[in-house]
Amino acid sequence: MILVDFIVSRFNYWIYIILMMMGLFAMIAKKNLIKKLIGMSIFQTAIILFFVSIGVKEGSTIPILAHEAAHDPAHQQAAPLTEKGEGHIQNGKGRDALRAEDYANPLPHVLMLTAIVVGVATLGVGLAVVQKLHQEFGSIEEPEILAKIDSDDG
Amino acid sequence: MRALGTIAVILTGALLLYASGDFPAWGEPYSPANDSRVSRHYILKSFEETSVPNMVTAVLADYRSYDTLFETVVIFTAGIAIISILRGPVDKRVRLRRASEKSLRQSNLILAQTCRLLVPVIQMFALYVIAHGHHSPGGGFQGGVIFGASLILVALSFQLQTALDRISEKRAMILAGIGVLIYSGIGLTCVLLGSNFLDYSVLSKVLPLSAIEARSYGILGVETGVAFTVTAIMFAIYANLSSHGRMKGGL
Amino acid sequence: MVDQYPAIVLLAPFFAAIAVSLLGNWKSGFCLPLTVLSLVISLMSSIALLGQVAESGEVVYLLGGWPRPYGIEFRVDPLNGLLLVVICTIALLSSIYSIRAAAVETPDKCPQFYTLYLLLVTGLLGMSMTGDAFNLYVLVEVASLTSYALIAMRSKRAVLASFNYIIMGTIGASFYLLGVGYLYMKTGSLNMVDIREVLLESGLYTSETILVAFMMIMVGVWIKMAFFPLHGWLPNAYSYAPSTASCVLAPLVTKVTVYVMIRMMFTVFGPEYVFVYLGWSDVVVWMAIVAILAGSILALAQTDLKKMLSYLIVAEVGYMVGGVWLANETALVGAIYHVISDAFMTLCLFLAAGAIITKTGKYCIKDMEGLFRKMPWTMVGFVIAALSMIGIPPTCGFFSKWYLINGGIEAGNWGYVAALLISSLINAILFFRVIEVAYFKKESTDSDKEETVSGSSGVGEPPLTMLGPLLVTAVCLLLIGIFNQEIVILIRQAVSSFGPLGFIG
Amino acid sequence: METVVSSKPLLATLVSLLVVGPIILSRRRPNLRESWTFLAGFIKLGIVLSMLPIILEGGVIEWTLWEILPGLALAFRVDGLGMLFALVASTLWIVTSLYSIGYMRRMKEHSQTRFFAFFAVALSATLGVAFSANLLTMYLFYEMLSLSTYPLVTHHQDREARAGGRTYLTYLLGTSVAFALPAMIYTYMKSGGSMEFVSGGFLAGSVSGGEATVLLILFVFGFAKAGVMPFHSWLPAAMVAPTPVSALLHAVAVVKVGVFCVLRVITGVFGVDFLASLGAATVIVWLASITVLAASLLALTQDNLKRRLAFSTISQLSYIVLGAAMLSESALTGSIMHIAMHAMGKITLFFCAGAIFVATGKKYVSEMDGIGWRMPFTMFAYLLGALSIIGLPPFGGAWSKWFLFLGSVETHNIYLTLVLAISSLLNIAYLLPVAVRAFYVPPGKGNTKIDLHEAPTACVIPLTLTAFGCLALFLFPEILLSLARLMGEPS
Repeated sequence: MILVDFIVSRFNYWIYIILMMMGLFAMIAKKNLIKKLIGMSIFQTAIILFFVSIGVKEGSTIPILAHEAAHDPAHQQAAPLTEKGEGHIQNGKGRDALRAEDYANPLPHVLMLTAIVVGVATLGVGLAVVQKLHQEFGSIEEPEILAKIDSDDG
Repeated sequence: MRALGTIAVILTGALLLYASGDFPAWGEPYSPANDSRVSRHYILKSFEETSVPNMVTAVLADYRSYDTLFETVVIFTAGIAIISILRGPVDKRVRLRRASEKSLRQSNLILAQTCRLLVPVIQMFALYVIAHGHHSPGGGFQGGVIFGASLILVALSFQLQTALDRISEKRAMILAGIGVLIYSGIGLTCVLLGSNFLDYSVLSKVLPLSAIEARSYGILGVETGVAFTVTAIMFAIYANLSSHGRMKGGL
Repeated sequence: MVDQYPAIVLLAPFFAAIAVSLLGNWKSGFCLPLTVLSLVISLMSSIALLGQVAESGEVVYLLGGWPRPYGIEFRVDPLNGLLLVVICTIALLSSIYSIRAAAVETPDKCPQFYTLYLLLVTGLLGMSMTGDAFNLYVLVEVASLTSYALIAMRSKRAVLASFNYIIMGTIGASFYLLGVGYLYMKTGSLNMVDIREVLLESGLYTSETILVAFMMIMVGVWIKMAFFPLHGWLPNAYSYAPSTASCVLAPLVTKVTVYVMIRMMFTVFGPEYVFVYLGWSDVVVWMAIVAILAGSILALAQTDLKKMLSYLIVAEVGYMVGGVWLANETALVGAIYHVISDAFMTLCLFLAAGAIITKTGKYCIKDMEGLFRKMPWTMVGFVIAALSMIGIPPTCGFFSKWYLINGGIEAGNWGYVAALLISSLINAILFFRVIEVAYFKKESTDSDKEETVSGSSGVGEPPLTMLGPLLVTAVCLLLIGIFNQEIVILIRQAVSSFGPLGFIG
Repeated sequence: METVVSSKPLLATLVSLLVVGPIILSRRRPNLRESWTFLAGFIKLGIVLSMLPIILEGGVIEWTLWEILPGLALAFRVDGLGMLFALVASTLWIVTSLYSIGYMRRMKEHSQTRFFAFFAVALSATLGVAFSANLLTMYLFYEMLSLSTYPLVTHHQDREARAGGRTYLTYLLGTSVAFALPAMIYTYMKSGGSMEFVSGGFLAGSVSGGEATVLLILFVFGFAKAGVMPFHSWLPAAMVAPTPVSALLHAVAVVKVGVFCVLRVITGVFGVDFLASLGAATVIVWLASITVLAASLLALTQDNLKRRLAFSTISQLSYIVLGAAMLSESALTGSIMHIAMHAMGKITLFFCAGAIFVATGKKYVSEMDGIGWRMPFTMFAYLLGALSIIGLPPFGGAWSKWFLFLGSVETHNIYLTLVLAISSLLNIAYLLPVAVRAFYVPPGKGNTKIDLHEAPTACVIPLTLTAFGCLALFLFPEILLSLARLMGEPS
């Protein structure tokens, strides 16, 4: 039972590891260059999944202040920085002040926006390189390209 | 290669599995990462310090705006990289004649009309996403991608040339450069105004705003820059990849 | 102005890159002056910055004005201050060199080439300055993407090499990113100094996550720096790249990655974790020994000049990794000094090789007969670099070997000492093989005919823009050697700030 | 003991380096070019001579450039041993320059400018070694010498030169990097950062007996220019060089730098007393003895005159190493003096070999029948040189042999005395037959008419001078003796 709990409570990590290994295997073992790039994409996505899942908090919402909360003047002076889990000091109007538990951790999202962009950029460059290889060698299979290079040399 | 791949995968996988026993459980609100000083500060203080309700935007374009600047640069680099890779030295670029309106008429009627209807809507939405990044999910990257998609839609439903007539690849690259320049220019303005790079609060010296509002407007400014770059590069990447860098034919 | 030096160092090439991409399409004549000008500005402010750091200690520059750990900061200590100067100098020298070579090798792509070139330099400068673990990843990617493109600009085999580099580079960078993610998960911070504080305060040394984070980051940077046996991408990538690109890639990319490794080991995890808690230094040093020997022996098997030099980089990476992991101050100083001196040595060799290849069009070592007669000054530069690689005083190669061997003996690791000596001997063989061919005339009977043919094609000294940087670099090799004391004092200043290496005694 | 601070040692070293520029610039005017060489030679000799009185009075001259490693400066220091060597090298450079002009012009060699330029660099390096104050400075100039002589050795740039040059560099560079460098670094670490040569050594007490033995062997093999077997093959290989190079460099400068370094290490690094207390030098004694005998035997089998002389040089170098390793005062004096005596004798022999080649194109001993009457001056000089090497009075070699014998007796080692005796007999066996053939065996073919066919005057004058030099050294050995004695004195 404990074991099941252990596994279930961390299922996000299992999934990311499995995805990542699939990607890694494709990157190393596949001979088709496009497949390698697909592997690369899966690999990077797995990492994004991992990062985003760090930032999840049970029962929290997206890290955007609700409109009222944002425009409530009370917030702007009150809500001193509070320590662990004690962020719910009542203010004059009886509404909950900002609580860190209510919002998902924004930082992983920010980081992953960057990682997504990097992934897209790398994939784009990778595809361009494969296209160029296809123009030069007429193939996107690594062994065929290598054979062609050898025959050019010889 | 296969054996090598298997070994690498098994080793890495085992290593990662080994560590995952030590991980906090899924959704744990008090895990070290979620409950850290940094994360709490972002959630609790970002509105106070930047007057942007969307914390992701605040962190992205203000606290970590230097990161985001280089993120934009990565995109920009990718565009230039793809052009420089695909354009062979042998491949003399012929100056393409302006495609006539004929190409528009020639294509499928339903396709053409649907596209005509959709593109403005997509673009409107893109602008909304860019501008509303302060208050809702969105921002320069997301909006830029949507805007780029509208251009790609044109290229897909007509011909690449049709889209290129509207925004040529050269112009796209200039647009991309301008986007990065807007971003970094705002940062440089901060330096010139006597503060550190990308410290938007100092913009209040020249704008009729408080230091905190200045941050918010600074963020809007850089998001616009990001949107320019992303739009242009998305289209440039599509144009290059779909035509093998020859800028004609396409899909 | 004074407190903006870190920003100026980085922003000068950055804005120049944008300007080149915007103006270059309009008039390609702008590219080169802008590049050179920006690098001169960058060099001057990096020197000023180094002076500042040497005088008053670490300089911290808060980007966006946000304090640690909320924002991103530049932290410049003597270690990366030196590295900044090295990067700027090398970038400047190879940009001058590129005037002719770029026009020959990548015609019609002038603006793209220089934009990528400047962005690469920006990325490398950023990598060395940043004090944020995630920001480092972004800049690594900027530097990597530009290098992929610069390598793939040439046709045929360079493209395949570039593809392999993309795959390996992405694996490396992603491993690094994953490691940073693990660190973040346990410490909740991305700032390097902050991570270390949290690690110490929360007693996280025993955590498996931190262990795996460390391993991931190390493997990631090892892939990026081509540490044997993860070096597969490097030789082809560097030898088939356009010579201007390889002149800036080969000296800098691996060295900056070595710096990243040092930064990660000593600033983020801390020597007490790496050496005292983990205590793996013997294993890694033995890996480095294998790397040194394998790199040297593989270099011995090459017939192509640039490929031979590329394999030597693999061996040199072994020197540095070994020196860092020997876990004593002398060796660490030696390794850092070697980062600097090897950057210049590699630059000098690649500049010379590039000049030879552009002038003669020959790649193979055996085709280089009589080069001493045809291009004596180029060969003078080559010989000085070769002597430095072998380790002949008073070139800088001798002194870096001196410190490294000293450190090896201090650590009692005789295998490392032996590996250094063997690799020096192999270097001697390698370079004298080239020098011998270049010094002697062709032996074949139809030499006279060849002579007239090559004479008519006018193989002579390369233009001054190629020769100048080469000779300046050669002189730098001597200066770095002769004034090694001054550099070492700065390095010691940085090393002492890492805290006790806590291994011996 | 008086210490004078003066930049003279630096100047003496640099003079010939500075002249390289003018030599290259005046490459189109050979006469001007050669006059630069002479100018530098005389200035150099002048500076060296001007330092002589201070040294003879027992003083030393020091000059420190700057600290290059912690506690380790690029520094010069002149004492008796260095002075003696510098004196020999700079005197013979002038003589050799004259000889090279005659040789090179007559042979119509190519790239004469390069030849003279690198010759000057090599001389700088030689003086640098002679005057260096610590191991690092010495190592620096040692390597500089190896590299600057490579173009000289391979001057002909043909297949033979390529092979010879390859062996030459492999041995010299390889051993110095593989043996001398680690030994030096280890010494540096053990001595606590000091590598200054002090009479009496600085290693005493900081290394154990085993370490000292290993270090000593590493140094002796590391300075392979000393030609101790099994690292001797570079010297015969270097004989592909033009004769002036063989004469000055491979009889005087390069090889003597090797033994000089060994002497320095034994006296200045370890200290004679320290080595004696450990018995560490025994290995070197036997290595040197074996080299003395084996090289002499090999010399007997050589037909090429220059190669024969090369093996003779190897054997004679080991005398010097042997003398130093015997650790007795007389032997040390003898071995220091042998640097000068052998230099003078051997350079004469090489000059003669070159002169024969210039005049007749003959390289092999077996071709030299009856040549003595065609080239009387040359062959007479050869005879004098050979007798000096063999060690017969009234020639310089007699003195050094005398002290070496004395030393071997002092050490009560009968085998060493035997080794020296046998090798002297072997000297006779391989050197004299050349002269005998030249004078007594009639030329093989009919050509009975004896016509005088000497080498160019520029060749004959130097070899006559050096031959009489051998005589002079016997008659006036005082200066050399007192310089050599300076080293033997306890500090």
